[in-house]
Amino acid sequence: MAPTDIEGSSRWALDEAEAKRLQKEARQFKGESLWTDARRRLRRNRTASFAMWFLVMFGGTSVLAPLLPLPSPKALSLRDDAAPPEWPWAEPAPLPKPPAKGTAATKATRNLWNNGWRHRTTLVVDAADTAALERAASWAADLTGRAPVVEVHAAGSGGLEGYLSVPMLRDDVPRVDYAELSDGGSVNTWDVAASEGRDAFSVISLSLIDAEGESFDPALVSAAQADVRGRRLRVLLSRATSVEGRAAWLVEAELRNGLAHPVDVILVGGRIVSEGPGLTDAARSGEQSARARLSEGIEHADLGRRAAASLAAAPIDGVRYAGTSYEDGYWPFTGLVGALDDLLIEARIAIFGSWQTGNWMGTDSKGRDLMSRIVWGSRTSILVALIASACSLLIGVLYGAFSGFVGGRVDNLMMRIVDILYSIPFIFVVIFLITMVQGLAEARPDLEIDRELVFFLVIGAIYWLTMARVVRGQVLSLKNTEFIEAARVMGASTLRILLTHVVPNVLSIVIVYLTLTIPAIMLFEAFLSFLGLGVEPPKVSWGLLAVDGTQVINPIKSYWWLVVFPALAMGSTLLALNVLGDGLRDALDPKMRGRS
Amino acid sequence: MTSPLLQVRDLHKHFPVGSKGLFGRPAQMLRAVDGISFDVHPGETLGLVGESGCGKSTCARTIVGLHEPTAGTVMYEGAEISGLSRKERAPYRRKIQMIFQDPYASLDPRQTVASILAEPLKIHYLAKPRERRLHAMQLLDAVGLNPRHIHRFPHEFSGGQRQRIGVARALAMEPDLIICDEPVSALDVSIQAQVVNLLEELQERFGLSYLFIAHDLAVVRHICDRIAVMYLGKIVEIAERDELFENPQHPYTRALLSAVPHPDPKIERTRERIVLEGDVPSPLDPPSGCRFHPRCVERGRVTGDRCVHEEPALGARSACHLPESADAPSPAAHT
Amino acid sequence: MLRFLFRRLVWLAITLLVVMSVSFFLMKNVPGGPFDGERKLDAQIEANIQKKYHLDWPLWRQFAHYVGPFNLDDERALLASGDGGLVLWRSELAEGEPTTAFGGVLAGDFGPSFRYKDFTVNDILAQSLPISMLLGVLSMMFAIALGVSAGIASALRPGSGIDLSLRLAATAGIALPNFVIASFLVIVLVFMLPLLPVAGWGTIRHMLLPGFCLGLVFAAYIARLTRTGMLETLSADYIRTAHAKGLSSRTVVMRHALKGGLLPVVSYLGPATAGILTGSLVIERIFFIPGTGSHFINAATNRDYTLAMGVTILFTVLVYVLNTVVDMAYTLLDPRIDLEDE
Amino acid sequence: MALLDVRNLRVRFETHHGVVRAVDGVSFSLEEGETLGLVGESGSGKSVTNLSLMGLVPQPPGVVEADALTLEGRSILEMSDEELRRVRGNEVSMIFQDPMTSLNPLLTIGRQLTEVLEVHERVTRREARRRAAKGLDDVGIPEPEKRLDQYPHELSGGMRQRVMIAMGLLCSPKVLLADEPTTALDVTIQAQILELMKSLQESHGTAIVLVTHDLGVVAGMSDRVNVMYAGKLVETASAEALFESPRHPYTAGLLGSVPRLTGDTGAALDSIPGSPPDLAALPGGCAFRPRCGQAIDRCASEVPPLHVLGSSSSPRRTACFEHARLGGAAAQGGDA
Repeated sequence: MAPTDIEGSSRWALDEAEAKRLQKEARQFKGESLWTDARRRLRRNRTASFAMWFLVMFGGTSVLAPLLPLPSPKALSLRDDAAPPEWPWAEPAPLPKPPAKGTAATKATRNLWNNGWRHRTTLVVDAADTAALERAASWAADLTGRAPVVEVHAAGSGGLEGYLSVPMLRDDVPRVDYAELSDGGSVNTWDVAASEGRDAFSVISLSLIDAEGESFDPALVSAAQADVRGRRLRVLLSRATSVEGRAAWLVEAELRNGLAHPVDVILVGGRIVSEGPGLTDAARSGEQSARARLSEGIEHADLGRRAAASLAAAPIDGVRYAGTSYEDGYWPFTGLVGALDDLLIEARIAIFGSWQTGNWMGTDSKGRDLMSRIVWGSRTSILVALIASACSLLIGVLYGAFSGFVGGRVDNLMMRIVDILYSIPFIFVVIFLITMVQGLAEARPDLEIDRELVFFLVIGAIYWLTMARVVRGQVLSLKNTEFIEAARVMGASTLRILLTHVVPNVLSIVIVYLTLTIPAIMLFEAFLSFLGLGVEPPKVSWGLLAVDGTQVINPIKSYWWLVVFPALAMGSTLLALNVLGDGLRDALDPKMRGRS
Repeated sequence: MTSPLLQVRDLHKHFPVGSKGLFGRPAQMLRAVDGISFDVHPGETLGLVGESGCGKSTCARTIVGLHEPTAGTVMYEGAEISGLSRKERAPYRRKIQMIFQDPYASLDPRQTVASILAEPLKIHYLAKPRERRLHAMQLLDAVGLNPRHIHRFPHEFSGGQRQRIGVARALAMEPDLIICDEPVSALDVSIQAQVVNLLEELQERFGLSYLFIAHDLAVVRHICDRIAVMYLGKIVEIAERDELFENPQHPYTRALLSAVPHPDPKIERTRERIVLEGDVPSPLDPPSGCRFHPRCVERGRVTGDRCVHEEPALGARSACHLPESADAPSPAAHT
Repeated sequence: MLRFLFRRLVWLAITLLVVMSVSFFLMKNVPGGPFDGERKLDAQIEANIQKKYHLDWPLWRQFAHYVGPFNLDDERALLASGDGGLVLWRSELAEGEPTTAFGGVLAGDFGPSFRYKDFTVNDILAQSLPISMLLGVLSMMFAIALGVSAGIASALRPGSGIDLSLRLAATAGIALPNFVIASFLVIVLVFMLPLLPVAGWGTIRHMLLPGFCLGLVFAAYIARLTRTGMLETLSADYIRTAHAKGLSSRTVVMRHALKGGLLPVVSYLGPATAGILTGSLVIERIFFIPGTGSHFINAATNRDYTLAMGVTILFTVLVYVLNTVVDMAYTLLDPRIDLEDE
Repeated sequence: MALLDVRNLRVRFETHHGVVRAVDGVSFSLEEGETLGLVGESGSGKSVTNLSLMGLVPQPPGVVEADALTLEGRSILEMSDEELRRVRGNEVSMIFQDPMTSLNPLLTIGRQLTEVLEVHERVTRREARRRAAKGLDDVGIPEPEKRLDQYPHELSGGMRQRVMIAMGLLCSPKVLLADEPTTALDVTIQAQILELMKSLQESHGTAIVLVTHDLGVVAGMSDRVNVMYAGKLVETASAEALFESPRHPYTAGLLGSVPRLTGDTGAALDSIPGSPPDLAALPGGCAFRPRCGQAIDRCASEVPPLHVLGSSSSPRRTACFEHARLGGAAAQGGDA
């Protein structure tokens, strides 16, 4: 039973040398797999391929949303009524009065402030002529390392008033980035979870003393606070005090307990003289590195303040610091997507500068640009669809495959449960559950229930039924096909049969039903949002947009754009998904091979 | 006589069917195979014939281990192989292989011919990947297909060619015994002859034994050395080929032989046919006594109602209460 | 048939028990109950309320109280039978004995509404259910009529212009959310061509638009099912036989194809009923129809748990029963199906 | 005048992969009471020929053309839908291969039988039912009255085929088109059905066109046999002559491929090499040439027409150049 009696056998008419030669020729006779065949047939199906291209474009728009020169989807305007669409070639409305000196970015004006894309630092320049303005711009570029967006207005005095805006990216936010420390930040963590009870808050009081007797820069403390906020630690109080005759800052930080991971020490530029509970030895000896942090921290701190501080060095007179906007222009993601978004925003600034589209689809009643909201809303809708369908896929495939493969009474029982879930108005139960969870989340914020995640999971949890049925049917019929029996006769293990025969053959139908589940889930998201149980404002999703549309229907004034555009976007996408799903079903059905 | 390769002893296979209670109690048993015994000797072809539902396919599946027998044993070279675990059975898997009926369903549509043919070797960790491909080409060559086509997919072959691939797959592990489950029933006449010839050629070349299951008596006569006739889960007659065709003993065998139309109008128009009445009874509720008695035309020759009450045992040749006779009429040999 | 009904009943009981217990225990565990109003209540009042609604009881007892017509008010009965106090039926209560409890879900009593303090859930249901039922039946009739005729028209000329446009319309009907369609129709039919009233309930004219909007999605599904079913039967061998018998095309379609072609539609009616109930949540809200759906949504957002649970349980039973009826109707249409074989 | 006359029948299907010529120039005629066998492998166009005789080829994608396709002198191709309807099931009826799917599973046997009578003969329901029961009785179904109220799934395969035959014969048609009537059945049941068809033919005098791939069935049933290959008629002869001395290499190969119940078993079967051609991409010339052992150069370029061989008393024709060259000599040798 050694393998040799397969190899060296001379019983074959075709000897090995000849076989090797033929093997090279065999490459010319490569067959066409069912997948290739399906791809070809899908391409030939014009409606389906159109739908596919449409969806690719739509998905691209959604992913590349930060790149597009759209107004901010969340910046409010002080207008009190929804504005109708304006034609792309229409004259822009005259600019409102520029913001007064020193006012912050909260005041909404037209182009720049209102629609600020993430953070900007803006300097206002009174310049005699364009050349002076250009000098100012190049100075600002040197100062910030980034070319400013320049807007010019005629000043009342006959001169020019220029707005030099420098877009600020993630790294420009005033914060201290310890991770970049060169002299090693190993001491700057302490383990909070180790020493605290679960349900109590504790206040850690830390006094920061300037070791050399220098005075502290208040900006550093605020930088520390910002950072603290980012770390889920809240600074309650910071005040100057005196310890051993030296100036010191006392920072009392409220720590939320139960954090399992290490937390960065938030102390900047000082020595720890006393500590509350929970401070470990490692943190206690943090004096040295804290100082190092001090210098690094400034490098990374607020671009706006640096600009403001350098005003004296400006080559021209009349430069004023107008303010810094820290307000996000959209809902930032964290992690990889967030990093990608930052890149896209840089690209947007490089490509489009300050130019952005007008309200081509009008605005909603709060003055937010509708087109932008549709694009950004698609992100939410896609996210819901992806997470929920992944959830339904997981449950459905596992349940269906298990039921089909085990068969018999287990299968009977499992499918009966599916039948029942199918036939009861499960959605009522789900809505009931969602409200419960929302109630729980509101009442017990300490449980940190991620409501959106729960929402996604719940949707996913009810859309697995069809998938389970389909997969089970396929597995059941596959289980009895002769090629699976052949594999069994050969002695293949169940796992092997599953992986090499069942999965590839079930995959196509799973893909089809996935394409059909996604639109169903998007529809359900819209349905729940409509009922006020889904995504919550100020976040935007297509469901919410559609709700906005239906809510302003009245006989007196027609806000048709609020109904038409979201409906068009949603309808065409869902239609395309359905058409693509149907097309895939035809293309992947081996029975349809050879037919049109 | 050489010692038998395969011994089947009193094999039973019953399936629970029918209405189930709230929590799934089986109601009835379908007696697909109900106590059959036979041997297959090295180098021989044993035919297993019968009409649909007689249990011949179930018998094949039970032998190769697709079903667990309800009772009885299957022995290979004297060692019992029924009831073994998958691992224990592995060495015998290589020795007993199977060819299936439907050339369209028996090949995984998503695998290339190369991977279909390499699969048995992969499962048993034989040969290296490169050698497996060479081996696949040799197999294709052996079954009369172009070895250059190993990268093609099953749907790119015709029905006859696919059945050849199925044969090649069975050959891949160099088995001693191949169970052929209606291997030519789904094929056209001209293709059927090709595959029958191929099977005979391979048998000679590799010294194979076949258990050949079919409903077409003419094919069975052509390829088999011995033939067992099944009716409702039982073997009613088993004999050497020429014996069976020239001198069939059991009334059912006789009826079966007489029912086969001859491709010759002269014979067809003159011969007498035994036309059985009615349909095959359900294996859920087989008739008492001799299972063939409700349709038997020679029942009158047995005294009393022995046929109704007493089940005839399989004697040297047939399972019938009638005495065996040497001069029984053979409808087949009517020329 | 009896066995089938019995099995269905057992499954219904299991389903209900699961639905009720999950939602009941969740509801009890969610803080911010119905009486956590804007202002803090006096401790005494709170205790009274607790007592009135038996919130001071252990959970299992509250649940048993909610589910069944068990006598849990009578402490003596409980004591007398040890902890098997559940066995006493309410009828065994002495005449005139004061009771603040309700009959329990099994007795068809869903208890008091937590929000509408003067109403019981039953009151609200009695008032709103007929409206929802009327709307549901109307839209179902509409969905079947439109869906089946569109499906047949499509299937008789596959590939034709009619077929393509009907299929596109069906896909659109499935793809678009019904509230979007409703908004369009309201703009056009109510505001632009003032043919129909905008909202409310009462006359036939009030029902047309909501019924249409609610039924549209299901009409689209039914049209698809009919088309596929009809195409499948029309290509069946027995249709060829029917043509070979010399039957007219009309007879072939009406007598031989239609029955088989509509079988998938019949089995879809069960899920469709559930879908219509779901859809009514939205439609009733858009058109300000005082149906059960509106109450359910209000209850869900206001945490009126008893009302929400009452609606959920009622609709579960309703849909379940309808499904069973549909399954039994199916056997009348298809002689091959044997319910005992399930 | 022949009962059924077919001259140069052509049926093609226009698919996305090209035109499939399912039937290409088939001619034959059927006399009263005669049984004509139509033999070929799958895809040879025999079933389509049968369907086109009744106007049942789906159009589109099918296109049916013929120089003549007449039933008792009336052209079937030119009939209106109404006329065609009156012919179907009445003058010409049909039995299909699979009795499982050919009966409507949702209607009772009785309903499916009586509707034939209701359409073609103005009879009352009661009368229709009586005749349906008699029809079932004629085909040997026990308890016909009871069967009328049963559904097809309650009957066995053989019974269902009997029902199909009863249905076909209810209006005493002149022609019965049987499309592989016994292929789906077991041999013993096949024997029953064939016996039944023979005896019914004798009693009703119906002409039968029997489409099958089973040479044994043809041998037993038919008077004359047409052999089809790739949509063309390759040989036509009386059953005796055909089985005695097949002239076309395909016919010969087909007969050689069939294992016999008698005679020597030692030798290998004379199989035909290769597989049937793709009808959408036929080779030029004779379609059988790639599989033919006797092909000559001419076969590659020209399509051989049907040559008449033999005497006028037993007309036989074959579409092969080789036999045309041999001419009458071979035919005489064979008939002698």
